[in-house]
Amino acid sequence: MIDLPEGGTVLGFDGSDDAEWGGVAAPGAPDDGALHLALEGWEGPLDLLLELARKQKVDLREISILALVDQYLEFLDGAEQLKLEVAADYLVMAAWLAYLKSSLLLPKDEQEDPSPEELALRLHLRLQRLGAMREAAGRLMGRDRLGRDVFLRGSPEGLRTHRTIAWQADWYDLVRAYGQVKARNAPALHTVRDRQVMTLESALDRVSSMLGVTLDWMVLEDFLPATADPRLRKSAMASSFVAALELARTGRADLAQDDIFGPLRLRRRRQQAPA
Amino acid sequence: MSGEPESLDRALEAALFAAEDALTIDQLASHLGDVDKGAVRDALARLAQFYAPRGINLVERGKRWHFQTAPDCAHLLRKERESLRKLSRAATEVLAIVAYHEPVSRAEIESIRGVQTSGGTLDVLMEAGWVKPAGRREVPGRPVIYATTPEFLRHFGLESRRDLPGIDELRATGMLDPVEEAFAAEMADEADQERPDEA
Amino acid sequence: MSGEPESLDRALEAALFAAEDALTIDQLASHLGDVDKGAVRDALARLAQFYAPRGINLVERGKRWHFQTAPDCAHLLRKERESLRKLSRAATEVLAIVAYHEPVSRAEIESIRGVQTSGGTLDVLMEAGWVKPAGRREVPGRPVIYATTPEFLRHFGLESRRDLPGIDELRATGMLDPVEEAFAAEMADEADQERPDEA
Repeated sequence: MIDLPEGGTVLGFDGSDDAEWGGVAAPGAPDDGALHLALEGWEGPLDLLLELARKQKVDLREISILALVDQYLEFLDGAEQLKLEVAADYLVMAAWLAYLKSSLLLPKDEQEDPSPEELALRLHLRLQRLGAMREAAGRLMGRDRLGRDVFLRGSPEGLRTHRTIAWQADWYDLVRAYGQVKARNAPALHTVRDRQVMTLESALDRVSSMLGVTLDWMVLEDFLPATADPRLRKSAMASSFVAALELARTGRADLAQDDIFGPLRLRRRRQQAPA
Repeated sequence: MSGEPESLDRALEAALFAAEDALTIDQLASHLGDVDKGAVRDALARLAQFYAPRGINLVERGKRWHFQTAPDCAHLLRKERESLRKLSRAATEVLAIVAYHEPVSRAEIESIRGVQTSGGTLDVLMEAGWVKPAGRREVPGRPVIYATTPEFLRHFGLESRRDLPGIDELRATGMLDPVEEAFAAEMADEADQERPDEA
Repeated sequence: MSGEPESLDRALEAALFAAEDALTIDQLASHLGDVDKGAVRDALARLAQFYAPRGINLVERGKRWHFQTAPDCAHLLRKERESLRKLSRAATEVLAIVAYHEPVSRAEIESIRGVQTSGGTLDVLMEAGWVKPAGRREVPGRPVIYATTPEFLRHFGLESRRDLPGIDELRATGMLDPVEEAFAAEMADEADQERPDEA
């Protein structure tokens, strides 16, 4: 059983449904404003039919479809404000209902398929479902609603998750950091290691004096002093090389090298007769 | 519950009282430092019972718990709080259809209401936080389907959708079935009933 | 208070719960429809007593009444999530300098470190609770001087600052080696330690 609330008068629907919806605005904010200007707040033909059916004050299953059809057509006749261009749905429904009515009145054996009874049943079912939802909406809106009937705490403190940083350092880190600071800033004493070198002067002396002994080519290495210290040997090599270049530049020696990185040879230059 | 309240009860009271949103048992358990969820559940039941006769109630809405004022104290509080947005009748109907039929497409809503539903109506419901898109129906056109939200349950004081007023009765009487199904069922019934007459 | 609460008590509970601010007795009385103020006062006293042992308390603050979470439950409202973070090398150095030289000004710290120290570094150490300002040095400019805290000693497991090793000990343990050498030595150590795993 669907228990439908009572409505206002059939033709003078004036939105007095308000109270039944638990404070929600009933008409006035329809889906299609223009339509409702003409039809005073009905949400389409089905809505109007449901409203008319409710006026029969019987279970929706028991309503007389014929009576409903008559009321619908009568209503459309009486709706003076009806604007054709916006009420097309209503007129289509009216035409369909007129057809349904005539079919219902015809003798049974002249009926086509689907039978008018089946069409009427479908209409019944649709009205029932819409009625059920409308009633459910009413009951829903009538519940104790948050912000209307029940309230949340006015000013909750809120639950918060605080992220804190727990700094980590241990004794070792600390002490070592101090040690490093100290070490970094300790007065630094730089000592240059004492290293044996052969100076250019001594190389010049040595090479030129050795050149005086022979007129043959000699490899540069032959001029180096005998030493086990590789560093000193490197230094002697560098100085002797520079000395050889110096002797060549001043015309006292000839320098020859057959290939790149080949042995560097030098010999005393023959004294030209000063002509 | 008499004498000193248990410390878990006190902790739950404090947390729920301070919370800005309703909290699930999981959230409560983790917030209170990984308390056993069964214990939280028991304590919540105990507290709900304890607060039932008072001016503040502890309620569960869609698996979330919160404190709210007792419904019968509404008249004392309402005068200051008339900010609740009025819903159009179209919107209340669409909301009811979504709630009782969910998930439901716009075409299905329209077929029940016998009228086109403007997008604005669904928007209002979505803006209120009561309805949300819930995927698409895997039929040609893949229409968007809509369902209610936890906030809907909270607002209307429902523990779950099973608490929707009259839903069992509506389901039992086939009022939630599509017209075509109901029609087929009725025709079958009639055939059954007519057979004895014909015999 | 036992059995059913009185309706005034319930009304006060609901009103105080939903209120955004603390309310005076006058406000409560007029809000609830011109109830007798004496009755409101009595009811508030009754409620305060009723809620005293619970996780929510009803308290009066400067003639205004409001609900608040019980002070001993306050820690439940803030879930502390600690994230551990290792002190940066700069901060560790500054901390070490403060520990060895305290009390010490920022300029002194900088001169010992040989680099400028950002204010943030000292802030981190103060946030960690290991360093605190310890007055001002009575020299021109009156710079703030810093010292370590008891929490510092606790964290580092020191009975007193005298437990910090001296320079000679540091040298003996290789802690005065220049950073690069110490680093190289550590890398070598690590390589040694890793080798067995690889084998």
